[in-house]
Amino acid sequence: MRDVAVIGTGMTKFGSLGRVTSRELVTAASIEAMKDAGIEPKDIDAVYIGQLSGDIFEHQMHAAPGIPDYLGLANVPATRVEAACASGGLSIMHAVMAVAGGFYDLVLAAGAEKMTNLPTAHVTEALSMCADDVFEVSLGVTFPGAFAMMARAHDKEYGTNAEMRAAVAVKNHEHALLNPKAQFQKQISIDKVLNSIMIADPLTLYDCSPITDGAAAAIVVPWEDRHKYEGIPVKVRSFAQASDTMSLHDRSDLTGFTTTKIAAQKAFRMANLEPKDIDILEIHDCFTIAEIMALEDMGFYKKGEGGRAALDGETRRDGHLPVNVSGGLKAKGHPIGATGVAQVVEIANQLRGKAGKRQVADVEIGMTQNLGGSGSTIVCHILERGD
Amino acid sequence: MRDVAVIGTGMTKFGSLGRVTSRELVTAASIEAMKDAGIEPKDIDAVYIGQLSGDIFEHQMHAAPGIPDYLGLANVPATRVEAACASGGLSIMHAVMAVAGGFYDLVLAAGAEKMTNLPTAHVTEALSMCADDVFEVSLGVTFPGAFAMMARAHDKEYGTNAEMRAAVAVKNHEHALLNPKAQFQKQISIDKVLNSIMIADPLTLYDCSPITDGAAAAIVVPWEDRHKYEGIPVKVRSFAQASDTMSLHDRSDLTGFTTTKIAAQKAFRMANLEPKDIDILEIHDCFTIAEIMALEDMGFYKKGEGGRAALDGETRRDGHLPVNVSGGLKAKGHPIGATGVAQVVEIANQLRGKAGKRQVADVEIGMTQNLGGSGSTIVCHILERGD
Amino acid sequence: MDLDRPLFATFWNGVIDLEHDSINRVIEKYERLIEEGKISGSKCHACTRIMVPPRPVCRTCGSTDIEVVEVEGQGRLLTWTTIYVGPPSYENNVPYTVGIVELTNGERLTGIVDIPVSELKYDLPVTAAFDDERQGAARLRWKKA
Amino acid sequence: MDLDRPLFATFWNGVIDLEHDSINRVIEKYERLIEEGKISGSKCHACTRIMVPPRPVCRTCGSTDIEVVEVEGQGRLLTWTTIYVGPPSYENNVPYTVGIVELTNGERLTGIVDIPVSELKYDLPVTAAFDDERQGAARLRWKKA
Ligand SMILES: [Zn+2]
Ligand SMILES: [Zn+2]
Repeated sequence: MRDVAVIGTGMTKFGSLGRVTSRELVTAASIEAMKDAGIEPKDIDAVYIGQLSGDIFEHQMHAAPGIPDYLGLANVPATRVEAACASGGLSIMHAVMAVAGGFYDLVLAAGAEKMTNLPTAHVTEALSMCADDVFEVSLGVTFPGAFAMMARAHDKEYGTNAEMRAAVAVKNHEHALLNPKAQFQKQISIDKVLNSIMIADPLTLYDCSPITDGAAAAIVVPWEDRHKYEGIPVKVRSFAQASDTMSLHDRSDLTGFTTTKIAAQKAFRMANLEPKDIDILEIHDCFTIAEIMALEDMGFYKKGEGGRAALDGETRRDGHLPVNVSGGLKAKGHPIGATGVAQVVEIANQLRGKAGKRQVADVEIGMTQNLGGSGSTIVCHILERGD
Repeated sequence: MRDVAVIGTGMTKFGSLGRVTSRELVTAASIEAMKDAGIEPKDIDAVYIGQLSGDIFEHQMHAAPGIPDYLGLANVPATRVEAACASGGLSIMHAVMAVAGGFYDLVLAAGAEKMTNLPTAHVTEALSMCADDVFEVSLGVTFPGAFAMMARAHDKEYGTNAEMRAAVAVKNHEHALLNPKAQFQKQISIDKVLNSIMIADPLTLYDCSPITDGAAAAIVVPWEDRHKYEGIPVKVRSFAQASDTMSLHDRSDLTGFTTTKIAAQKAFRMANLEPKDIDILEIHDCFTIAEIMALEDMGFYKKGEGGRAALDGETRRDGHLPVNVSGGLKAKGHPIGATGVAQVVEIANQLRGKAGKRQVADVEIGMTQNLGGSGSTIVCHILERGD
Repeated sequence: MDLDRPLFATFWNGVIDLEHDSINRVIEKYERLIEEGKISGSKCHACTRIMVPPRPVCRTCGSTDIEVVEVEGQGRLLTWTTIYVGPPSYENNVPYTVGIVELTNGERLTGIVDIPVSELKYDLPVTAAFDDERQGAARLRWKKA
Repeated sequence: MDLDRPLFATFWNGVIDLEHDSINRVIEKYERLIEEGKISGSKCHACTRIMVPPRPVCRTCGSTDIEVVEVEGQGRLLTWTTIYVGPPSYENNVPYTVGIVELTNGERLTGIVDIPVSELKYDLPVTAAFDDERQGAARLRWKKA
């Protein structure tokens, strides 16, 4: 198994992008990533794309071959991977596996979603389909609803409260102020979160990530080839994927995700690292409670300490463990298929010193956690600044 | 890169299977494959599934983790791959890559679709979404329509005709008579094909594969581990994937698929084999013309000879190159995501001498060709009987 | 397709009579029983565990020797949420509450909670009821025990 | 969602004014021109190739220096089919004919063929026309030249 490097990253503006296809968005993000790496389309050996549902959102399936097509490449293998909101993480992971396994020497890993074509109720319906249709969705369980039930279980067990959750939202919005590609560029307050409309009790509008259009892309090559390309490479220290039951009610613990624990432990083991070695994190904060639970499940905080950490500012950009400096899903936006790729893009850019105004000083090792459905899929990556 | 073996296969009955989820279908096919290999669910390291669209057909996305969940496994990585009707081929290929690359030691590759929930017009709409939505689908181009335009181009260039196409349908229906899991068990005649209702001129109803429910599964392990399991192993000699433009009009040749040529050539090169070395073929005959074009593009016949070959019986089970002995998509049925897996299942069973009444004698090397959209994705595998 | 009516509500009322039907249709069996006002689970004949909802393979021992059997619809409320933004199929029902209930046999099941929000609390005893307006698994409602 | 009306027909009529919009919105540009009864392609400023329909990257030279320009709507019919089973959005139109046309500049484009089937033949000269009943790319129809 070869070591692997990320040598280029790209991302479109995230937001409500109007009349445009996800294919055009991926093309734009890919061009940016290729320019970053100093390569041309013809250098690409294979393409992966993470996408939740072109069919529901864009009346377009079979998204993968559309990408080499639009990049002016013919005949390059192109594969779509889907695991709900973890689709992007699997795109990166399969690109890494394809290079690590020696199958290809330069792979484009992309992710995209074009969600704002549909009204909110229909997006709610589409996202709910990532849970168990028969035993959850048919009974009216929504995606926010599933996380709201977990939030209530977490509150009972650990005394987590709405203010702690709100602190996550406030922090991530504050971070997004420094990210010109983030969907939101506005400061919010804890009061604003607490007093915004209720979506699924106890989660309010500002506990939830928005509906977003956008794409992200990364270029992956063998570590030994890294100096053939421009810029500072980033080494992929590890990758890990784990699954869990589709239905929440089939899991013994409702206060966190066993999947996150397993995927994080696998990622730490493969990299021979521990939580204390991680300088910066991008966490799947589809809802504020998700960031809290992930930090606990990954081993960065004890169970019940994740909410306090946000309230105390420990996970702010200037705290001792910066989390979601990009703005996270919460404020950068959450174009489903793009999210897992955008997390790796942010960590890679931070490690390469290319994060602009939000650059965190002296970060060498970063980690991502990408979640699908109500935690039925988790994908983690650990990245390290290379030489 | 390690050599890889297929050591177990499973498949549900294909047809209109009533009130059942694709998840239950995959579970049934997987149990059959595990029993065939003599393994238990807990032996599985990872799962791949090919599926076109759980969202459109079953109101269920995120199909992958539902499989280990239903197999009573927790936490095993599970990934859905989608490339239209080539989704199943990519499921097999990614399982093979995952084992070949040393990432996992026992992978379940499955594929499934549950299509008969929807009326025909809606299935037509869903399948059309695999072509370019903006420049083809919005103009009323259907999946049969795209192949009909290619058939007409092929007719002009090579004098192929309706009778030759019908001979493909007659042959594959005849083969399916010996396959108890095939959707159709009825003999048809050339006249019946010619006189059935027109779907997209010149393709009639019997030129088209049906709407089908079903699932298939295969168990993939390192070649060096093959004797740990029951039964005769099958060696994966090669795998190959290629893409093409989404729109037919963006391709210079309308009488065949450049993608098929490229994927087949890659597969032959990787296996160090030539067309003359192949004893048995499973070809993506979503439409009769597709089988004709594939046999030409893969190098088994010169351009323009594929139709004559069917008419002359050369590709019958008792001909010198048996093609689609399973009944093919045409008569075995075409549950989209299952198809590419079912092709590998058929070839593996033939090579292992487990094909029941339709067993072809003395077959050692077989090949599959799985097509997505109007040829925007092609996946080929070459398999060989092991020791 | 109409998102207002979830596709999966497309019921099939025919009879499958395949020569060798190896598919354990646990969902259809659950839905047939819920039409009779019964909750069901899968009983493993190898280790006797009953799982709710039913599944085709035993999570405890891996056996596929599974039968769908009726179970008691009594339990306690583990967690719940009141949903204010629902999918189109529930837009006339907002706000509505869903919750996860632990049955007396230790298994858990999600359903609509048909109890005023002010009366909801952790571990509240509940009992299964069935909505005549909906079909299949969507019929389940939790009422006060 | 309603399959009778393809989702992608959801038009967006706003204005994007992003500080750094690096996205080449070739489809929106094509659709804006087709609303004016014009077919368009992408002109590559690096190698001068014009591709129809427009694309964000030149297939010949890989350049992204692409501008959407009007092209002539004249050509010849390469192949066609008459469709008898259509999607719900075309169910009131069956049978209808679609075909691939090679334009005078050598590029190719698919559209509804608005010519009696009995008159269709390979290489028939055709000219672009536009359907006022449909929107966007779906407006294209091929008529006899
Ligand atoms: Zn058991
Ligand atoms: Zn050019």
